[in-house]
Amino acid sequence: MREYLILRVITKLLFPFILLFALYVQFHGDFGPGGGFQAGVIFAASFILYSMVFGVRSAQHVLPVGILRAGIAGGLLLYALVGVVDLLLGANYLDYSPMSAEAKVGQHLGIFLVELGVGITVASVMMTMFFTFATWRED
Amino acid sequence: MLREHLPVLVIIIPLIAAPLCILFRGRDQAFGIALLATWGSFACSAVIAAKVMASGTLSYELGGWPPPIGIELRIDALNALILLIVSGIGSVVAPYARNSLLLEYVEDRSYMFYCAFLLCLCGLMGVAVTGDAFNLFVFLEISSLSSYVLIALGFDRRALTASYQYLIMGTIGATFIVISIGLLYQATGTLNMADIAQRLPEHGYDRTVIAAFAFLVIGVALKMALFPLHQWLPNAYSYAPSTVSAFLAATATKVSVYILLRFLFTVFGVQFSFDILPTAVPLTILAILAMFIPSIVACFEHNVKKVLAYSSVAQIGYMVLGIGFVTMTGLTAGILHLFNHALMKGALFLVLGAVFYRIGSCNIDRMAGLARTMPWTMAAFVGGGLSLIGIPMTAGFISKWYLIQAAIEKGWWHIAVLIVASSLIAVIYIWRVIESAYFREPPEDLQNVKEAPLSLLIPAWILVFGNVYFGIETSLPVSMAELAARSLLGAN
Amino acid sequence: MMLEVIDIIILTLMTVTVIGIVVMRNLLAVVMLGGIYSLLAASIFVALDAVDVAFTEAAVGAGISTVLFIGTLALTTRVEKRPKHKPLLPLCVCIITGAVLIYGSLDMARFGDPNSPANRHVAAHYLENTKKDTGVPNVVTAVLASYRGYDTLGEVTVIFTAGIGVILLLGNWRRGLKPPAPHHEDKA
Amino acid sequence: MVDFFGLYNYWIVIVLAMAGMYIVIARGNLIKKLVGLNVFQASVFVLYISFGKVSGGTAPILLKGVVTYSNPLPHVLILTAIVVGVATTALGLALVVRIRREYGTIEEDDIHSQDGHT
Amino acid sequence: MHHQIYIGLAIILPLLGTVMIWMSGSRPNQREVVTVITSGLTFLCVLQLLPEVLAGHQPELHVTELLPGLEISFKVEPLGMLFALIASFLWIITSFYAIGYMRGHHEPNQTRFYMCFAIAISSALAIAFSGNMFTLFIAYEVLTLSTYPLVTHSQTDEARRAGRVYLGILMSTSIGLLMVGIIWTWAAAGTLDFTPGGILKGKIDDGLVIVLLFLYMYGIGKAALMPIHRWLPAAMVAPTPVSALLHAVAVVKAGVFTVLKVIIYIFGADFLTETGASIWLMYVAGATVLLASLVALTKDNLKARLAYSTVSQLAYIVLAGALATSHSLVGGAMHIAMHAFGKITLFFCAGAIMVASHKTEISQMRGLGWRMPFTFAAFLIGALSVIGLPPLGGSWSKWYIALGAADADQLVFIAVLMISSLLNIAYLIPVFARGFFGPREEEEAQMAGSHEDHGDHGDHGDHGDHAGDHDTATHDAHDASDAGKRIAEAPMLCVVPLWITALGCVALFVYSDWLYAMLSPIVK
Repeated sequence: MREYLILRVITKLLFPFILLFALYVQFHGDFGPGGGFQAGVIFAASFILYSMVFGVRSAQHVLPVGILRAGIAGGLLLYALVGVVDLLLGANYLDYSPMSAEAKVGQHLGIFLVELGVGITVASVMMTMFFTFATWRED
Repeated sequence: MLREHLPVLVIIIPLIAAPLCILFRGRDQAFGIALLATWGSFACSAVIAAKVMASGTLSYELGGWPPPIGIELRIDALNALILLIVSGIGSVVAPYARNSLLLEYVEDRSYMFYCAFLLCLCGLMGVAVTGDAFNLFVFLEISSLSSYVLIALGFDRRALTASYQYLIMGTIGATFIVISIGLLYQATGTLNMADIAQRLPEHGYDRTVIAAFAFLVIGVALKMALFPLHQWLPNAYSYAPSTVSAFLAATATKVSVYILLRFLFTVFGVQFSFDILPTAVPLTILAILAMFIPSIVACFEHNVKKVLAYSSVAQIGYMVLGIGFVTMTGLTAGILHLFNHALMKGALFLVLGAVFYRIGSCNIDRMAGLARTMPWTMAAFVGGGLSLIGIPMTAGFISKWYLIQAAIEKGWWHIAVLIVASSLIAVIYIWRVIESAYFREPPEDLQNVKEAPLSLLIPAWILVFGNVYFGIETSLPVSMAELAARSLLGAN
Repeated sequence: MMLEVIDIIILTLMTVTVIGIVVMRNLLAVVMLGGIYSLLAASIFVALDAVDVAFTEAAVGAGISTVLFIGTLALTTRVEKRPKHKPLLPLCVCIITGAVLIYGSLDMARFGDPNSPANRHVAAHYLENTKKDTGVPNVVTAVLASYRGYDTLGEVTVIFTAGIGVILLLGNWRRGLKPPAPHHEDKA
Repeated sequence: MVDFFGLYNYWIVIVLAMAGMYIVIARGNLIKKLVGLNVFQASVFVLYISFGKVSGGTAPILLKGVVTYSNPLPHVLILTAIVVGVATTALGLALVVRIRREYGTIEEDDIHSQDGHT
Repeated sequence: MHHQIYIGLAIILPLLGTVMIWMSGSRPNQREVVTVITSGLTFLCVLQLLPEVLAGHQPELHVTELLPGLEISFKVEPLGMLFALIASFLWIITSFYAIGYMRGHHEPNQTRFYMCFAIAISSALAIAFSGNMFTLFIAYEVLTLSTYPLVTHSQTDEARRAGRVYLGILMSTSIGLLMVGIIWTWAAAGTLDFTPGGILKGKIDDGLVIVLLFLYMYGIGKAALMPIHRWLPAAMVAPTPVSALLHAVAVVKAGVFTVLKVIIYIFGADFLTETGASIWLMYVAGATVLLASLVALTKDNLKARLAYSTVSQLAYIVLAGALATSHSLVGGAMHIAMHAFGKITLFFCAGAIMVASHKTEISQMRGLGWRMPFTFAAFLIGALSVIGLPPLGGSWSKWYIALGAADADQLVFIAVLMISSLLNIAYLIPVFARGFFGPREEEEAQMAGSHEDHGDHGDHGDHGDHAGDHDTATHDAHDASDAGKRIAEAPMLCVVPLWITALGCVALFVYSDWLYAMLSPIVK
C-alpha cells in the first residue's frame, strides 16, 4: 500500500472530518437523526479506514488494545451506572428525572450520558473486532 | 431502601459485574467478582421468591414509565421459580468454574470466561423477569450470544462447529420470535405482554395472530431443542467445557420452556392456544417422540456427556408433555420437572466435569472401574442418575409421580404407560455408565487416578444433595409450581 | 403515490440482489451483494421515514459487517463449493414458512394506514408526550434512551458480549492454548 | 390499487426473507450461510419498518408545523435488532475463522466427513 | 413410644453397620465382627417388638410426608412381624456362614459384599414394617438396587449379563407396572395406607379390579410369577450366601410378602372374592407351581434346580393369596416361614458342597454323601420340609393352603398341590440319594463330572470357581482311590449354620400352632 500517495493524503485529510462528524452525530443525536450507536460506528469507521491505509500497527499506536478494552467495558459500565445513580437518587432504575432539579433537564442529561456510553462501547467493540480480524494470522 | 428495586437488581448485579471482570483483568479478581455477583443475585432471587409467595406478583417500572409506555419487569411464581433455578445453579457452578477451567481454558484469559458466564446468567435471568415481549428477545440474545462463545471455548475442535450450528439455528429461532412479536405488535400496538394479552381478545384472533402464534411456537421450539428441532443440542452440550455444559444444560432450555409457557398461557391465553387452535395434540405427540427417540439414541452413545445431552432432549419432552395436558396437575408436573431436571442434569454434568478433569475423557470405556479410583465422584453420579431415572426419595421421582398422575386424571392410560416406559430407557443408559464404573476393571493406564479435588466435588455433591432433599421435602418446589400453574391457567 | 413507486423500484432491486446472492459462488461477490442489499434496505428505510434506522443499517450492514466479512474471506477462502445434494427439504420449509407469513399478512393493517393499532396505542403516546417528558425532539432517541432505555442497555450488552466473544475466540489465542482433546474419544 | 399495494409491499419482503432463510439452511458454505442470515434479518427489519409507516407522515423528529409522523417505535426496535444482528454476524465470522484453522475448510460436508459422522 | 425407637433402630442399625463395615474395609476380622454384631443387635430390636404384636397392638412410626397424603410411615402387624423375625434371625446365621464361605472361597470385593448385604437386610426390614404401599415401594426399590451388586459380584461378563437380567426385570416390572398401579390406587382411593379390609372397596369399578390386580401381581417381580421369573435363576451367579438368604428368603419373600399385603390390606380379601378378580391369578400361580417344578427336574446344576424349586414354592404363596380365604392366607403367611427355613438349609448345603469339593453339578455328587454326611443329612431334612412331610414345618403350611382351596371350593388346586409335592420329591430326593451311591462309581463319575462340568459352566448360573475345578478334579482323582469314605466336610462355620436352620424346620413343625395364633389376626 505504500505507493498509493493520493490515498494516504486523502485519508489524512478525511480522518479528522470523519471524527468530527462522529462527534456531531453523537452529541446532536437528540435533535437530528443519529445517536450513540451511529456515532460509534462512524468513529470506528474512521480508524478502520486509517488502519487500512496506514496499517493496523500504526492505528494501534493511537489506540492500544488496553484502551479499547477499557472502552468496551467502560461504555457499558457508564450506562449501567447511570441507572444505579438513579436508584441511589431514590428513583426507579434508568429514571433520569431526579438527576437534575427539573425532570426534563434530568431526562436530557440522562439520555446524553447513556448515548455517550453506547457510543464508547460500540466504537471500541467495532475497532477491536476489526483489529482482531486484521491481526489474526493462521499458521 | 433497595428492597423494592430487587427485580432489577437481580439483573444489573451480574450486568455490572461483567465489565468489571474486564477492567480488573487478573484471574482471582475476576473470580471473586463473578462469585459475589452470582451469589448476590441468588440472594436477591431468594428474597424475591419469598416476596412473591407472600404477596403475589411483583411489578417494576423501568425508567419510572408506567407500562405499556415503558418496560415493565413482572414476576409471579413462575418467574420467581425460574430465577431461583438460574441463579441457584449459577452460584453452584461459579466456584466450580475456577478449577475446571484449569484443564479447558486459555489460562491468562479466564477473566473473559467469567465475564461471558456472567453475561449468560444475566441474559437468562433478564428473560425470566421481563414483562415486555421485545425486551425478552433482547435478553434472550444476550444469553444466546454468550452461550455460543462459552460453548466454542470447548477443548475439542468439534466445540467450534457445534457452537456455529447452535448460532445458526438459535438465530433463526430468535428471528422467528422477533417476527412473531412484530405481528403481535402490528395487531395490538403494544409490546407489554400483559397488555397484549388484554388487547388480543378485543382485536380478535385473526390470521395475523395465528401466524404470530405459529412463528412463536416454532422459534421457541428451536431454542428449547424440542424434538425434532434438537440437532444443535447434543454436540453443543457434549463438546462445551464441563462448567458450561453443566450451567447451560441446567438452565438454558428451562428458560426457553418458560418462554413457551408464558406465551401460550399468558400472552395468547389458554382459550386461544388450546381451544381455538389444536395445539395440545401436536405438542403431546412431539413430546412423546422426544421422550423416546433421543433416549434410545442415548443408549448407543459412548461419550457419556453426549448420553446426558440426548437425555436432556428427552427430558424436555417430559416438560412439554406436562404442558400438553393443559390441566392443573399436568402444568404442575411440567414446571416441577423444570426445577428437578435442572438439579439432576446440573449434578450429572458437574460430575462428568470432575471425571474429565482427572482422566481427560468422558468415554464410557475410559470410565471403566472409575468407582474404585474416584469413589466420591461416581457416588455422586449414581445419586444424580437415580434421580434422573426417578427412583423414590429423589427429586426425579416427584415430577414423574405428578406427570403420571396427570395422565391418569385425564384417563390417558397409554400416556402413563409411555411415561414409565421411557423412564425405563433412562435406566438403561444410566446403568451402562454405572455398570462400567463399578463392575469393570479400569484400563491399565488409569489404574491410579486420584479422586477429584474438593472444589469440584463439593458443588456436585451440593446438587446431588439437592436432588435427595427435594425428593423428600417437596413443599417448596411443589407449592411454587402449583401457584405458577394456577396463575397460568387462571390467566385466561 | 411517489413513495409507492420508489418503494417498488428498490424492492425489485433487492430481489435482483438476493437472486444474485443465491446463484453466485464467488464469495467475495456474494459478500459485496450482501452489502449492497443492506444499502438498498437502508434506502428503503429512508423512504419509510426511518432515518435513524437507515443511518444505522448503512453504517453497519453496508459498512462494518461487510468489512468483517471481507476480513474473514481474507483469512479463509473465496469460492463456495457447488452444493452436492438437491436441497428439496429446505425449499419446502421456506415455502411453508413464507406461506404462513403471507397468510398472516392477509389480516394486517394496510401499508401506511395511520389508524392501524400499531400506529395508535403506544406510538401515539410517544409522539404526543416526548416533548414535555424529555424535551428531546428526536422521538426515536427519546424512546431509545429513555422510554425503552432498558432495551438499549440490553443492546449495548449484546455488543459488549460480541466484542468479548471475538476476543476470546480469536484474540491472542496462540499463548497457552492446550493441544486439542484426545480424539479417540467417542467414536460412536 | 392502494389496497392491493398495501399487501404487495409486505409480500415482496416476505419472499426476500424466505430467500435469505433458504440460503441459511440449504447452503453448506459457512460464510454464505451468514450472508443469508443477514439478508433474512434485514428483510424482517424492512417488514417491521413497513408496519410503522404512516402515509403522508415524516420522520419522527418533532418539528414546528408538522402534524403526522411515522411510528417511531418500530424504528427503535429495529435499531436494537440491527445491533443484535451485527453482533451475531461478528461472532459467527470469528467461529468460521477458527473452524477454518482447525479443519482447513469452511464447507459443512467436509467438516462432517472429517468428524466421521454425517 | 419406645417401640417406635425399636422400629427405627431395626432399620437404621444395618445402615450404620454398612458405614462401619465400609470404614473397617481394610481389616477383614473387624469387618466381619461388625457384621455379626450388627445382625445380632438388629435381631434383638425386632424381638423387642414381638410382645407388642402378640398383645395385639400395632406400633407405628411416622417419618415424613413427601406430598400431602403420601408419607413414609411404618406399622408393625403380625405378617410383617413374622417376615422381619425370619429375615433378621436368618441374617445372623447367614453372616456366620458367609464368613466361612467367602473365606473358604477367596472371593474378591468382600467389603462391598458385606455392605450391600447389610443394606439389603435393612430394606427388607423396611418392607416388613412399612405402613403404606408407598413406603413399601421405596424399600422394594432399594432392595433391588442393593442386591444388584451382589448378583454382579464376581464381575465376570456372565455375572454382568445376569445382573442386567436381574435389574432389567425387577426394575421394569416395578417402575413400569407396580408404580402405575400404586399411583392409580392413590388417585382412586386417596390413600395408600395398609388398612384391614382393603382401601379399594367401592373406589374402583369391578371391571378394572382385574387390571389393577394384574398391575400389582406382575409389578411385584420379586414374587417371580411366571413368565417374569427369569431373574431368579439368573441371580444364582451370586455367591451362595446371597442365594441362600436373599434369593431364598429376603428378596423373594419380600415379593410374596408384598403380594399378601396387597391382597389383604389394599384390595381386601372379601373384595377380591366378591369380584372374582383373582381367579386368573389362581390359575397362573397353579401353572407356575407345576411348570417350575418340571423345569427344576431338568436342571443338573444344584443351585439352578433349587432356584426353580423356589419359583414354584413362591407360587404356592401367591396361590394362597389368590384363593383369599382365611385359611389359605394364614397358610401362605406360614409358608413364608416354612419355606424360608427349608430352602435356606438346602442352599447352605449347596454352598457347603461347593466350598468343600467344588461340586456344582448334581451328576458329580455321587458318593459325596459319605464324605460330607452332616451336610447331606441336613439336606434331607430341608428337602423333606420343602416337600411338606411331617414332622417338618412345610407340612402345615401346605395343609392350610389346601384347606383354603377347599373353602374356596377350588378343588383343582388341591390336586395341584399333590402333584407338585410329588414333583418336589422327584427333584430333591435324588440329590440326597446320589450322595450315598456306592463309592465304586466315584472315580469315573469324578472324571466324567469334572469334564462335563467344564463343558456346561456357561449356561448354569455358577461361577467364581473355574480355578477350583482343575486342581480338585485331579486331587480327588488320586485320593479317592485310597480313602473314598474319608470325611471331608466343609468348614465348621458352614456346617453349624446349616444344622441350625435344619433344626429350625423341625421346631416350626412343633410350634406351628403358636405361629397360627400369631398370624390369625391378619384375616380377622
